[in-house]
Amino acid sequence: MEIIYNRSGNTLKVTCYGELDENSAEKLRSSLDDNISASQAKRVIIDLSGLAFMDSSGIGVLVGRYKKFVGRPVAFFIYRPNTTVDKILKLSGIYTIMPKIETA
Amino acid sequence: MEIIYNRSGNTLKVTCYGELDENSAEKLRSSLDDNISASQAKRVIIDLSGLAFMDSSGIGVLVGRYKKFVGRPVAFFIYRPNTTVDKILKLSGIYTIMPKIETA
Amino acid sequence: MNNKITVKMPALSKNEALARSVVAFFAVELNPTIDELGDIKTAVSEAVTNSVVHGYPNGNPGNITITAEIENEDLHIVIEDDGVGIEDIDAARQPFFTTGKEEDRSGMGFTIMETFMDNLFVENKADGGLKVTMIKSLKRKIQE
Amino acid sequence: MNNKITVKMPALSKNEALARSVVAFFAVELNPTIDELGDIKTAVSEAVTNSVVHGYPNGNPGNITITAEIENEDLHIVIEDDGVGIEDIDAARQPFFTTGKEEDRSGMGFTIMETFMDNLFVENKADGGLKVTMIKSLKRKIQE
Ligand SMILES: Nc1ncnc2c1ncn2[C@@H]1O[C@H](COP(=O)(O)OP(=O)(O)O)[C@@H](O)[C@H]1O
Ligand SMILES: Nc1ncnc2c1ncn2[C@@H]1O[C@H](COP(=O)(O)OP(=O)(O)O)[C@@H](O)[C@H]1O
Repeated sequence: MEIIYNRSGNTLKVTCYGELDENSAEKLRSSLDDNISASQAKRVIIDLSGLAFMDSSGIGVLVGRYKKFVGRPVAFFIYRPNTTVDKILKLSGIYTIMPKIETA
Repeated sequence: MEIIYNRSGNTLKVTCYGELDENSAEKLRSSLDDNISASQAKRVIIDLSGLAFMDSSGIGVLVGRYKKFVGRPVAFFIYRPNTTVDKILKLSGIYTIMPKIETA
Repeated sequence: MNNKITVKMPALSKNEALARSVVAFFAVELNPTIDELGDIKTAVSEAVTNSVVHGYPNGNPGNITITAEIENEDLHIVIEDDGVGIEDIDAARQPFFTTGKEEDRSGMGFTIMETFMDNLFVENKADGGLKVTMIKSLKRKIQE
Repeated sequence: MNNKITVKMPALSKNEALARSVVAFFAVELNPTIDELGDIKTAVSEAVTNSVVHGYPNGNPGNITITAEIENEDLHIVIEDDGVGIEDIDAARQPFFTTGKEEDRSGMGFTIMETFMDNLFVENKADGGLKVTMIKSLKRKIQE
């Protein structure tokens, strides 16, 4: 699992590469916490297009980040999940708290 | 296992893609027999650069083709094996009957 | 002859990727679509992760055994551990139910298995541990 | 905890690719080079192909069991079948020795296993069938 950050204005874009499962979740979790806090960005766009695989451990990470940063001035968006990942995200209802966007 | 033929003059170039093992050997064996006979080529160049995997079943196919066509006016050459395949081919001594060439 | 593989490995995080990859590789024989393969990998990953995360709460992980079998055009997958099992299976299968740390686990594992596969059976084994059976039908609905 | 997987499958041609891929996937934990991974895949393929081609000459293929285990920085691989075994193992291990059809088999299987791995043991099992044990040391000779 590789994680790349791109800052532009108030927006922090996070691109994830590889496989996101229980084994790699902790790496993404602590990386997001550190980088979001440090950046003080207002918008975090999570680009999932580079993920070859994700299971519900990924939902755990995303929902966890939402809960951690709720009340602070930062909004999360999800960008370009593949078909299977999109199905999981829909099932979990996460798009109501982290909307899916079509352009980033 | 995919097999592509290119004819130019007296030379027939055979390029193999995929994995060559006992399971796929028969396909290559009968394809070579049919195409070499039909082509009446004098030189057959077997390009192995597209092979992701080959085990000793591949040696069986190559030695078998040599024996089948020996005495007929056709010579075989091997082109671009990867490191592991090259080690197997050296071990088997096949380069004495099917020389490895550097350009094709 | 129906093809069937059995894979046994310790319930370790680092084996999750191997587990789902083996089953996916095996399933290729049934000529699945990329989306079907994604469904299968995800469902297997959920069940295997559960054995890793919930099966052996006292440390000292035991084994996970995965069986994949082709019956006609169906893929049968069984994932078993020798861990603690589940007291109330009906409750555990509800969406968002989790006994894990809320920070980490979504409680969506069984829901995903159920949605992505055609059949899901969950049972405690007589000698301890959980047995999850899932079936994916790969019959082509429209003749190609 | 040392990692160890066991895979069981029928001795069918079409399972050769799965067998070598599982072991290669497992070996990645030891951080092998691409060439080392090629050696391992090839050696496993030779042993598995032997069980498929020679183990069950009367049709009705039985199982192949593959065990891969990490011990320190060594990869231990055991490939077993329940077939006919080998009468004269020393002869069978000679380069170019084959009882297969000369058109197909090169007789180089055991030679390749021996060359590509650091240790090779071949024995008939008490209850029938062949057991091939190979060890590849993945210790980095030069500290990186
Ligand atoms: N193999 C298992 N062994 C013991 N308990 C399990 C196992 N699998 C699932 N469970 C229980 O079922 C609950 C629901 O599982 P699941 O729907 O996959 O969600 P999650 O894993 O996110 O908690 C788990 O929180 C756990 O209590
Ligand atoms: N699993 C096995 N069961 C029975 N016989 C075997 C087995 N493996 C190898 N043999 C015997 O050993 C011989 C040499 O094997 P090998 O060096 O791999 O060459 P090849 O497979 O090309 O014949 C085979 O021809 C066969 O007679």
